[in-house]
Amino acid sequence: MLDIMKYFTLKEMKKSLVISIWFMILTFPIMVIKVNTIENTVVWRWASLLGMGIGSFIMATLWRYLLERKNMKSPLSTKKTLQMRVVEWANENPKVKPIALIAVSIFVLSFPFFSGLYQTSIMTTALMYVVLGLGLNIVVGLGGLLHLGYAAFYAVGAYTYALLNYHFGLSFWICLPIGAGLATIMGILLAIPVLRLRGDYLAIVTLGFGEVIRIVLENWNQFSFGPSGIAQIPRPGFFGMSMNLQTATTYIYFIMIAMVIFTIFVVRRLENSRIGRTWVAMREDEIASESMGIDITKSKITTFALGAFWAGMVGVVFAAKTTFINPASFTLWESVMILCVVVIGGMGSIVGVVVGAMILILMPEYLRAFSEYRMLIFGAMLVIMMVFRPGGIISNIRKKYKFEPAQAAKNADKEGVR
Amino acid sequence: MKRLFAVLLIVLLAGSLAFAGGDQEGGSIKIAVAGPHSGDLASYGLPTVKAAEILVEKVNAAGGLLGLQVELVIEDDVCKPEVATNTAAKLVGEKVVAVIGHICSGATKAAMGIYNDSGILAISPSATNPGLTQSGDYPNFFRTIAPDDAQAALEVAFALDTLGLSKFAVLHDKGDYGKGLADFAKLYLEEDSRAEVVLFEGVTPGAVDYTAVINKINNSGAEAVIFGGYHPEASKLISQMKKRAMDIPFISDDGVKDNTFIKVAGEYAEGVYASGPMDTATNAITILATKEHQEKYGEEPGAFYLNAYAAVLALFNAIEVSGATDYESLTNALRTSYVETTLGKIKFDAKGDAEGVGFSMYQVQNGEYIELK
Amino acid sequence: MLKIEGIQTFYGNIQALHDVSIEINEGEIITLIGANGAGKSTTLMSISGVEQARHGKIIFEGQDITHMDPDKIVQLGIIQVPEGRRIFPFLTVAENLDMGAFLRNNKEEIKRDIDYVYSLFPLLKERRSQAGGTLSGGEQQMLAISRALMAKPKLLLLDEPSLGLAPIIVQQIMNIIKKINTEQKTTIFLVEQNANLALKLADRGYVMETGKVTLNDTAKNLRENDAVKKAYLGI
Amino acid sequence: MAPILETKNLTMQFGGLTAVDNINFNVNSGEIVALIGPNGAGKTTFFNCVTGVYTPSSGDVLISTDGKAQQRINGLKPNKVTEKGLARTFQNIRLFQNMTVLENVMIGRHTKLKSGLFGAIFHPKSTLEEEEKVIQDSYDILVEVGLEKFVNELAKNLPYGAQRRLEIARAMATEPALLLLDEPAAGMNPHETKELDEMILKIRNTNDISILLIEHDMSLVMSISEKIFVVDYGKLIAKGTPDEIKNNPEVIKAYLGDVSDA
Amino acid sequence: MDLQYFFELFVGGLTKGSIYALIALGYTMVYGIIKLINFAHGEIYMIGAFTALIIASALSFTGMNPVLIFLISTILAIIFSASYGVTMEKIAYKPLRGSQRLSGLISAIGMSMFLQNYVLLAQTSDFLPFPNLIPEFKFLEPVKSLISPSGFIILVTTAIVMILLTYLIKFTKTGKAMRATSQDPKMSQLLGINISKVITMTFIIGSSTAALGGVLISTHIGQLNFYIGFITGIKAFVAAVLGGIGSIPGAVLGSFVLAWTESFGTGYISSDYEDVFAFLFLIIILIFRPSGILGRPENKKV
Repeated sequence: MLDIMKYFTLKEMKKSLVISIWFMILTFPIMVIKVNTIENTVVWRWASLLGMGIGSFIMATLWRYLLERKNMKSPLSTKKTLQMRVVEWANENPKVKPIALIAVSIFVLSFPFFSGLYQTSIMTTALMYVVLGLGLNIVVGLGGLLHLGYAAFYAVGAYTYALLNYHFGLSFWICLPIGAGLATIMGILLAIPVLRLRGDYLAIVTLGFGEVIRIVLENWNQFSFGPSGIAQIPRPGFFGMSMNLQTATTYIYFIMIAMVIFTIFVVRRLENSRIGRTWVAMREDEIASESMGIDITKSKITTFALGAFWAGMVGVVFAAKTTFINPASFTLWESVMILCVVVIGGMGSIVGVVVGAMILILMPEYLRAFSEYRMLIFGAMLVIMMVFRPGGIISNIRKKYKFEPAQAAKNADKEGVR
Repeated sequence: MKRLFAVLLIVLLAGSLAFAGGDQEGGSIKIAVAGPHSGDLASYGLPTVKAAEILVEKVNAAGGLLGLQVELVIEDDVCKPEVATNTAAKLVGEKVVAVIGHICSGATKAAMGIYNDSGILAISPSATNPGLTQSGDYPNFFRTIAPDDAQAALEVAFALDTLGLSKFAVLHDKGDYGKGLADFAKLYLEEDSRAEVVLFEGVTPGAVDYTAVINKINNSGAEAVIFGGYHPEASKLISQMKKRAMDIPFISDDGVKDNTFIKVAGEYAEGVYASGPMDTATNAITILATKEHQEKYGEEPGAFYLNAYAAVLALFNAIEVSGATDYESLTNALRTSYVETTLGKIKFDAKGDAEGVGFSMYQVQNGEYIELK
Repeated sequence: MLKIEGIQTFYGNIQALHDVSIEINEGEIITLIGANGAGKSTTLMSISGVEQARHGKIIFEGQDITHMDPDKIVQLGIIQVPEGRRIFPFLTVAENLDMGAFLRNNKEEIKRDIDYVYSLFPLLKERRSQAGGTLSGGEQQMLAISRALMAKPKLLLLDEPSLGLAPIIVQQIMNIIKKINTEQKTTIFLVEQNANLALKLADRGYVMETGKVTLNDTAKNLRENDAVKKAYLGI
Repeated sequence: MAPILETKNLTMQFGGLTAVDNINFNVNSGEIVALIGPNGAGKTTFFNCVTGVYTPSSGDVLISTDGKAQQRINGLKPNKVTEKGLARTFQNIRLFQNMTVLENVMIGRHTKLKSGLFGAIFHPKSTLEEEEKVIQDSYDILVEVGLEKFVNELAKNLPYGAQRRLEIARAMATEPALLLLDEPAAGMNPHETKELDEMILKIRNTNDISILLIEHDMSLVMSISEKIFVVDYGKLIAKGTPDEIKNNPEVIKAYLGDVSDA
Repeated sequence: MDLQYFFELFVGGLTKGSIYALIALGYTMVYGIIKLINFAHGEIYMIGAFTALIIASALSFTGMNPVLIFLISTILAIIFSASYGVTMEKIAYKPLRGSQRLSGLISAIGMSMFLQNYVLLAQTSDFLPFPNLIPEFKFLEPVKSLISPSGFIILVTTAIVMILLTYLIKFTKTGKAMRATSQDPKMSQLLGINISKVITMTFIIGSSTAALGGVLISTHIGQLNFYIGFITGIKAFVAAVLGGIGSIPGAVLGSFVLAWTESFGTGYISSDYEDVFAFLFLIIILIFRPSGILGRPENKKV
């Protein structure tokens, strides 16, 4: 429908040229002149100017093409998105589902056995972010409360296990519920002061809360061992069996698989329950929700508490997986990354969060091939994804209810009933 | 159900993607360099990469080790424990012989367990946490830097015995290196009846202004400042102190004994004391290493470059001496065989700390660190 | 003066206007009536260039303005008073009026026009240093019209000026609109839901349904049209 | 019997501004009552005081539902007021835009349901039955207001008139004793207004709900209300039957103007 | 308590507050217009400082007068930073207008990461000394222990910038257009205001003050690297929210209040918890004034 060739006309080329000249000037001091004020040397790198010019020329053309394509897409809403087509296709072929399910199960179950330590390890990390993302999704996606201090709850879980194990020798399985429980309590404690806040004000307060927790962990040596952290945290046990690195990693992988399934199960049920509906209503309109008899205070507290629950749980696994924790793991960037998982995947959507976690956690790992450029590329990818897919990768679809024709027949308009 | 299906499908796709990155086999010796190569701490990790690159290039040009080429595997851990475990798992998969790194003590601790289980040794140029060697939990760990407690002891002794001061403000940058050091300094000062710690505080790294802390030092009546941390904070502190006409001795550590500090703090650096490895300035290898860096990268080497250079040299030596690349022979060689490095002639003790690295105090005089004998 | 030829405008993926054609002559009061969501406001926004038409043409005084930027269109003399009045709540009344004259530079003329609108609405003069948000609905509507007048419109687009106002205020507003039309010779394009009111005031009218113009005639004829009577006049 | 809603000397001040000034007001069981007045006269503020969005500065809001004794509800939170049997709609539609039409009504049923966290996660029989019932009940309400064909549509995609009706349906779902409608006919054409007129009457007649509405559309107000209160500048300036109001000179001066022309 | 000590802390807070204010202004202006937390604003500040460093060093070889070098590099830093700000808006924010707010936030986060690493790769990861271009002058004794010369210059510059900005916003046409756009962009369009131009203008002004801040602060602390923008940016953002985001006097007041909290917290309690005091104070203020000190109360119209 839209031809890229159109961008090779003289007029369009001129536009691209102007843009590339702009970029050449813009990046001139930083790209071309390299100074070293320690040595007092200046190096002029003219080659990078040329590179910049060519690169930005191509990018400018491509960018305009893609942007226009994105803008043109809208009127033809009849054209199905890939997501819709996959869902439809799956619906039309009922046999596909069980087969795919079995295939996926086999793959998931056998993954650690053919992929090696590293793959298993990063996949476990990705799975941890799936759970974290789903937890934060309750607060941000469903409850509509922008939360930038989520890593604090994660830290609560991790420190719970590390400290209880260090002082009392409590095992992973005992600490798992305790960590989750303590995080939940922290969630409630945070929720109470911020009840009146909204939007960006809420964001900054939660950000502050996260930082406060981290700074306390950093400075309160007697309690948390400060920045040097806690080492030698045992990996989870399995009826006292001793495990080598390989089996232990595999074992944690399976714990995470189980946890992901458990989380999806619970979050799905919550989402479509009376409680879940109040969260979404609260997100949509607080005043209207109150007028419908919803207790906003209670609703906010439950979202924070339930969101924190998952973070606490994953925190315990985190401590067990890395065997070492210190406050450096729970910075603002951590909270931001989890938020990115939710937004990039598609807010409010479970599948979206899963996809988002996979992309965001695995992408930097696979970008390792680009070594020092990987964070540059990652930053650029975030921008590009948001520009071309601002709603996230997977859009959330509200649950549809089916009504028997007999009921619908009361008013005899079957058209609208889907 | 529909969604679950989609979820699983995605896992499948992601997994197969993950699988695509396989590893290749070759007739080479793989050595890893791990540390922060991006993010805020990159400046402490990248010099190590450069040291390794220079030495590997040199050794390969000369025919390699044991007749094999040396291959570098460089992995970023952003100084985060959780990333370090993944990095470590990847290096295990890559079948590296040894790791030069990690840089931060926290990340090192997280990774060491994995290396230990897989029979890989690591030599860190910068992880100073005493527990790494003293706890005995990490038999595969070596380092070419003095642990916090040793440096702190030296600084305290210097301040008390040589300078004869008694009231101290102990500051740190809240990081695992700086705070660990400051904690020990405080401990040793308190053990000594001559000394009094009038102030013990952490400064916020990256903050733009330390006026309040400086006011506080001023108000506390401290006769000297002992600072644990790196040079950026140190130079901010010292220059703001001097600009405010506060001229009391400033004693710091290895993280500050860096030429960058003098360049950054300029005239304000004059008179600052710092502890650091002995005889680096006159050491021929050190001069060579600095020159090589200048030639290859056109700039002065960064933090821990010399330590990293020493670590790589020690490793190469161990490989050549033992004639093997297995864990047993290498650790054995590291512990028994002396090698000439940028830090002097060293070998490692049973716990993994470098022996033969003499530590002494330096002072900035006329824009240079001068060793105080 | 203004000629709209078969424009089609989209809101994201929804087509809001299908082949809408309207003609306005100088000095006329033209009204566009129709139910909520019929596309009346979209038509105005397309003229003002805020929601640009994807197909079709809008010609103003012989100039194609279909794809012009909104500020250029304002410069040509097409000013809109949008639905809901949209007073800047934290600017004072006087500053709101200043904003109306944003594109003008002749200080004297501006001064004269301010005096003129204060004469139309003496109440605004009293409240000139009060924040716009503190005015009542009726006062806000007056301010909105005044603000538009400050731009010296040749063609004034009014979107639902009666919405949410007490009957007595609605009447005042309608009288003022008529006055502006006769005194200032300003052409007026009035979008209204209150068809009764609009057709009393207008010379000609267009009827819009689901994004299409279905009828167009003199106001008088429209008022007597049975379909219009039934659907819009509530008779 | 006590009136279903009564206010005594109700006053609401914002800073120096008195938006509601000493209003005495009542709605008896089964009545349709209208509250009219110029823009900015304090009608919506009055609504907000009654429904708990604002806490009145002074005076009493008293309600008596199901023949129970009067109770004072000043300062109760909106959700508590709703639980006591008052439901409302909003001047500028406040639907849950990204939820389906059915879900909007289901939210309205919130206070009538019990299941909590445990129920949501473990799906005991009671929860499943409750969910099934709420879906059916909500659907029935949609049928009642003629919106069943939109059942799975997102609220934001509904035509304007349908959105207004959905708001009423949602309020109805709370099973109120008194329904407060804030300009329900705003933005509707005469045809839609007429349908609304019928709907309101039907709601009152079949469900025995009292109705209080704010409205500018005089044809609607005059045709369905039994009692009209007129406010101006926060003060009550008149009350009476539609005929009385139409001929009240003060009301004409302040509000109606020449009615025949509007 | 010791009055001299109190006064020292007070003045220390004043300097620090001025630093925050220069950056917070840009945050608050951009937020006011496009309701976006521009996470990458700190990076603009960093790029401003870096550009000044690069140009100053390059010029220093020509043997030019240091004051002239300082002026040229500052002006160029401002021009380049403003260009970066504008380009960033066109690439990362403009296509997102009308999408959900969170998308813009993520885009800004991505931009921040990108710019950090761009400078890291194109220049260096090390700390570089910032040439001291401001002619040194020494205060006499009572002042000397209160404030450093560079601190004083920052204080004065902030005051001048504040006055200019207030004038610009209150009385000029551009300023009025900015205020109108922040209140109702669509209506502003209908009155002939070119919104894109207003947004561009906002980014230019915001980025310029950030660049000016970058140059002055780097002179003050004498060093910089690619990461300096992040922490300072967060602090400035906190200051902007504290004062009431979107409000220009609010940003300045918030900056001072934040800096004093930190200064007195450090002075009388401990700098270990410097940031904790800052954040706790923020939380307490927001509990009692949910829109910040000078913020407009959220319109709870029903």
